[in-house]
Amino acid sequence: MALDVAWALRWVRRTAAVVAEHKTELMELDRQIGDGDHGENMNRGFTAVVAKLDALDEPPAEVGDLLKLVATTLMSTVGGAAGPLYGTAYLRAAKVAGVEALGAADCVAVLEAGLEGIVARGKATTGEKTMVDAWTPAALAAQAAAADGASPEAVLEAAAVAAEAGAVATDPMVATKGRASYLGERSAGHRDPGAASTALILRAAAATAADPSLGSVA
Amino acid sequence: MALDVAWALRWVRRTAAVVAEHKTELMELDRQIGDGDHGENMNRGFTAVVAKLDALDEPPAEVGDLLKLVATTLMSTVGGAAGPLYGTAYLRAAKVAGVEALGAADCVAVLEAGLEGIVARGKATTGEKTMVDAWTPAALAAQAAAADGASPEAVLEAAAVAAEAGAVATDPMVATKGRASYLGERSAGHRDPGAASTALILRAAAATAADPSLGSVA
Amino acid sequence: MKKLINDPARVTDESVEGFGWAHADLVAVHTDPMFISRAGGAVQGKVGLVSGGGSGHEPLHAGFVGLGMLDAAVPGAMFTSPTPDAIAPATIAANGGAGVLHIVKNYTGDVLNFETAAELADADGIEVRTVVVNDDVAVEDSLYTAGRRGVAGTVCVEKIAGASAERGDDLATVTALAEKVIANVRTMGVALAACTVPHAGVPSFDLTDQEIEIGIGIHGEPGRHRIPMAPADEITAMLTNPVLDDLKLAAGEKVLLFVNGMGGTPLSELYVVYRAARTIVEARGGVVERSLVGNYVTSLEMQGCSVTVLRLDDELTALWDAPVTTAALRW
Amino acid sequence: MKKLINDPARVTDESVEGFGWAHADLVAVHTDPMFISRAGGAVQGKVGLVSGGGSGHEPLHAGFVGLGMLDAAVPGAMFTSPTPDAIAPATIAANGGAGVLHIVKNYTGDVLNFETAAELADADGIEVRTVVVNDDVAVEDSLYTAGRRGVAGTVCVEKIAGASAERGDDLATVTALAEKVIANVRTMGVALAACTVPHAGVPSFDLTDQEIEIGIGIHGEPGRHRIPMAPADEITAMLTNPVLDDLKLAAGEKVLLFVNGMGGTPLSELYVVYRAARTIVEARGGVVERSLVGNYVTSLEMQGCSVTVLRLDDELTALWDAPVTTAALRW
Ligand SMILES: Nc1ncnc2c1ncn2[C@@H]1O[C@H](COP(=O)(O)OP(=O)(O)O)[C@@H](O)[C@H]1O
Ligand SMILES: Nc1ncnc2c1ncn2[C@@H]1O[C@H](COP(=O)(O)OP(=O)(O)O)[C@@H](O)[C@H]1O
Ligand SMILES: [Mg+2]
Ligand SMILES: [Mg+2]
Ligand SMILES: [Mg+2]
Ligand SMILES: [Mg+2]
Repeated sequence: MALDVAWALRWVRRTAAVVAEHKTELMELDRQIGDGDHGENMNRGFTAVVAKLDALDEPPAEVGDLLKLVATTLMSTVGGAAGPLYGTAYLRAAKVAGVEALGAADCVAVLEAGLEGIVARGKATTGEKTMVDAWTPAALAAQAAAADGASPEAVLEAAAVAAEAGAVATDPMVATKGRASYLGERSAGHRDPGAASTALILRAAAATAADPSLGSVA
Repeated sequence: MALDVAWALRWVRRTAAVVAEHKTELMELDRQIGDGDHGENMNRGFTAVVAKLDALDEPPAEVGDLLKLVATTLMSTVGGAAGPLYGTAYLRAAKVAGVEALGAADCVAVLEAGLEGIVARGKATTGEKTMVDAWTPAALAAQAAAADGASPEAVLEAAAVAAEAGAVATDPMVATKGRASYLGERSAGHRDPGAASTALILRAAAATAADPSLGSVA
Repeated sequence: MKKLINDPARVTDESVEGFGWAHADLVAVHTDPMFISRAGGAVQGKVGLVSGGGSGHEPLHAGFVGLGMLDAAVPGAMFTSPTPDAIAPATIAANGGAGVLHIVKNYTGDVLNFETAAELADADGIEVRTVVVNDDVAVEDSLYTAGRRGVAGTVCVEKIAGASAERGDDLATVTALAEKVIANVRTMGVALAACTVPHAGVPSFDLTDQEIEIGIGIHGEPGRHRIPMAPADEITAMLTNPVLDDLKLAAGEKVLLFVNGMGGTPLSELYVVYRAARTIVEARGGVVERSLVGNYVTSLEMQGCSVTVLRLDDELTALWDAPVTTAALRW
Repeated sequence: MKKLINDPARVTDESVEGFGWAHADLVAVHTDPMFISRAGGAVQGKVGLVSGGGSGHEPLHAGFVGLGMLDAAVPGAMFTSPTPDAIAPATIAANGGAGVLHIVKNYTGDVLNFETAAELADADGIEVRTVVVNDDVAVEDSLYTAGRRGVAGTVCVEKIAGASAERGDDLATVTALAEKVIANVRTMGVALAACTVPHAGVPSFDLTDQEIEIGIGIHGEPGRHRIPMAPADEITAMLTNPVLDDLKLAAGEKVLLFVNGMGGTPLSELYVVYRAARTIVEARGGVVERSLVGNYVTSLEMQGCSVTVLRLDDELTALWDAPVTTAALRW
């Protein structure tokens, strides 16, 4: 199955559904080491994205066009730290997705571009207990899979697995970026909410790639 | 035993001790239908009275002088509604206690004068769920006892018993005076704190009259 | 009970001392007996304004001492009206030779203590008039009861009478204007959570997480009735309508709309209530000419608010707008 | 959770609408995107001041829009920084042709969103400078972290930069003065009880009745450490000493002492803390020249306070004293 605009639409809708489903979980994570709004912020953003999609008369021509719509919508509705960070991630990803369908190499490029966007804005590196700790292993795993000649679906699956592992790996970390850094040592022992939402987003990508029924409008 | 200044001193000290002992109880009663400070107010007042007594080089000549000291001290330290009310009660009582020792008739006069003072200031009548509902039966019982030729001690005992019954009788009343009146019907089912403190004061009078060991400085 | 205090018995003293240090340009604090007067002392030839009452309602009354408002304030113990031996010297300190007006909130304790103090001041040859504020419509009024409580409307009385005195009106005029405000101001309040008096250590009443108390006073007394928690618009209607009914506000009449916080409610929520109250006032034809939103007559950290409406005419509006320089109100 | 709100999703909109109605003489409220600007609009030739951040800190920032302070404020959702599409138009509305200063509290979200907005405004040919307030000494500062938070000291920056802009200083001068305040202001806070964000419905952290949280921010984040409840004087020392140490205050230096309430603490307690803080400052040789006590940078109904010290010189004192006419601060 091609990772075309139809898939991208399902990916985004699926992401919105999953974020809504995990809203309280993300808020609780943020309540532990932040200010408790991450679930609310992400849900507000993706709800707005879906509203925009519903309003489209015809789907965008290229995957990149869709990602750009997601980027601008998140930037103007999410707020907080996650808004500009995810917004920039989708924006950079959009730039390298000017195709009708993503091949394995495109998937890697999209993930790398997204990561670069987040790092460019947030100046965080791995180990600082942020979404970077989910994005980085995801991008690396995608590269490796693609190098082994994996299919686009398999590349996304590898990325999702790595992102999920990366999110779990933030548990023991002491935050040095973002709101959690104010807690110093007390931030250890909690999962970073942004890393958790990143895992949800990338899992949604892999799941919709593997199962065409997921994310289609009911 | 004569109800002289020595007794009056013991009465006042005993009152202070009893009020301190029942402070939280009086506050809880006031919390139910008022603003919860009656115990605090009374305790602040009688603590100040005792301090004044301790500072005296020689005891006052007449019972009235002592009651006047109590009156002015309560007025300037109790505050709230109880301050001026009890202050006036003791002031009026002092006027009719210009003797070295109270006889049965003096006891009746003191109680009547105290009641008149409270009514003059507070304009309450019986049944309005105030201290008047403890003072009134006390004064009436004292009159009756004196008419039957009872001893001063017996007159005070009759007054104390009646005051205690009067306080209990305020439970079902709906307050129409004082802070409790703001509660309307909801004030029923609670004892009036001022009536309760009146019962304590008059019980202390009877108890110290009956038992010379009570209220003497430790 | 967790409070930023040292000793419950000293909280009022320490708080007033801190207030005096923070606002030395405006006020002078006197200790035993404790009262607060204007830094400059009495203004010669001006009618003096004195108010007071139990502590725990800050910024009332000390926060309103200054140009255009009070000349002296007398704080009692927490929720306990002050004693005559403090009110009397405050009255003397406020006297500029033109007499003194006592602004008393209608509570038996306040009324009786100010009454005695007035007698004492009178004995010193000071002419004292007294007005009793009773704006709380939650309490049924009657000749045979203690009558209505004085609550948030007191701010309107102190501001307008203060402006009258400041412009040089005589005692009779200042008193008449204070009475005019009292005749035209009404208030009703709600509590979402009770407050805890330091020396008591327990909440002044107990509310579950699903209940609110309608018709509360400012001393943590329970209210008239208890209802299930409701949206702000509904609660505001329960406060605003009785106020407007009691005022018999006619369409086209101008008003001051005052939403007062009880101390523990965020400002953002007070503006939500203001929005709802204003919508109701205007739906009934009232014209909101002036507004006040904030914590002015509080009940320690109680959560809740009250809605006050003052019927305005040009004279009252002008006096409300007159300059005021106090710790809590200035323009 | 009991709050005077209707719908958690609409509380900010309704609150800001109410604010606009209550202060129509001072501000104009714009909706989607939502921001508050001066009633008169931008002042031609004057440097514009724009600040903003998550809601729930009222009166910050909207309460400081007006003569002598801000030209526009941008409220985000509760505790969530606003988005560039709201900050940019606010910046344009504040521009009087002399450029605009963004006053940003140091939170990743605020910094990033204002950054993007500045780029957008710049694209419209508006010169934008940005200062980042980071006065919270509870957070260890370092090149490798998000750095210190911006908390109550923001009021000092907005007041003094506002006075500078109002007297006609150019963008470079206004920016330099804002930076000077930031370099000389420090704050530390404590929470006795957490607040509850409407859409969350649960307290932002859990404290027992015997614990307090030292070093909290203004978004209900937990603090640096948790200690047993203590008397106000001890708690105040734990806040004031780190502030003075970090400021390296020398004997004889003049300061502004600012005790800020977090929203749910009675004013009387804030004055008890002010008294304790002032005693400490003076014991260390500091000279308290100016004071501010009240709820200015809040965290909804959180119980607690913060102590802020600003080192003053004659220029800063004069700018602090300069006239200000806003909903929350006026003299
Ligand atoms: N400098 C940064 N670089 C990368 N990610 C960051 C940075 N700062 C914060 N984040 C991410 O943002 C998440 C918090 O997002 P959110 O709660 O929506 O914003 P806020 O912290 O402003 O409330 C964190 O969990 C973290 O993953
Ligand atoms: N008008 C009145 N006449 C007689 N007693 C009154 C009157 N008003 C109040 N009281 C008494 O005062 C008591 C309350 O005293 P207290 O709590 O010390 O003062 P406050 O009500 O001002 O807090 C009531 O229980 C009642 O017995
Ligand atoms: Mg957050
Ligand atoms: Mg009482
Ligand atoms: Mg009382
Ligand atoms: Mg946030």
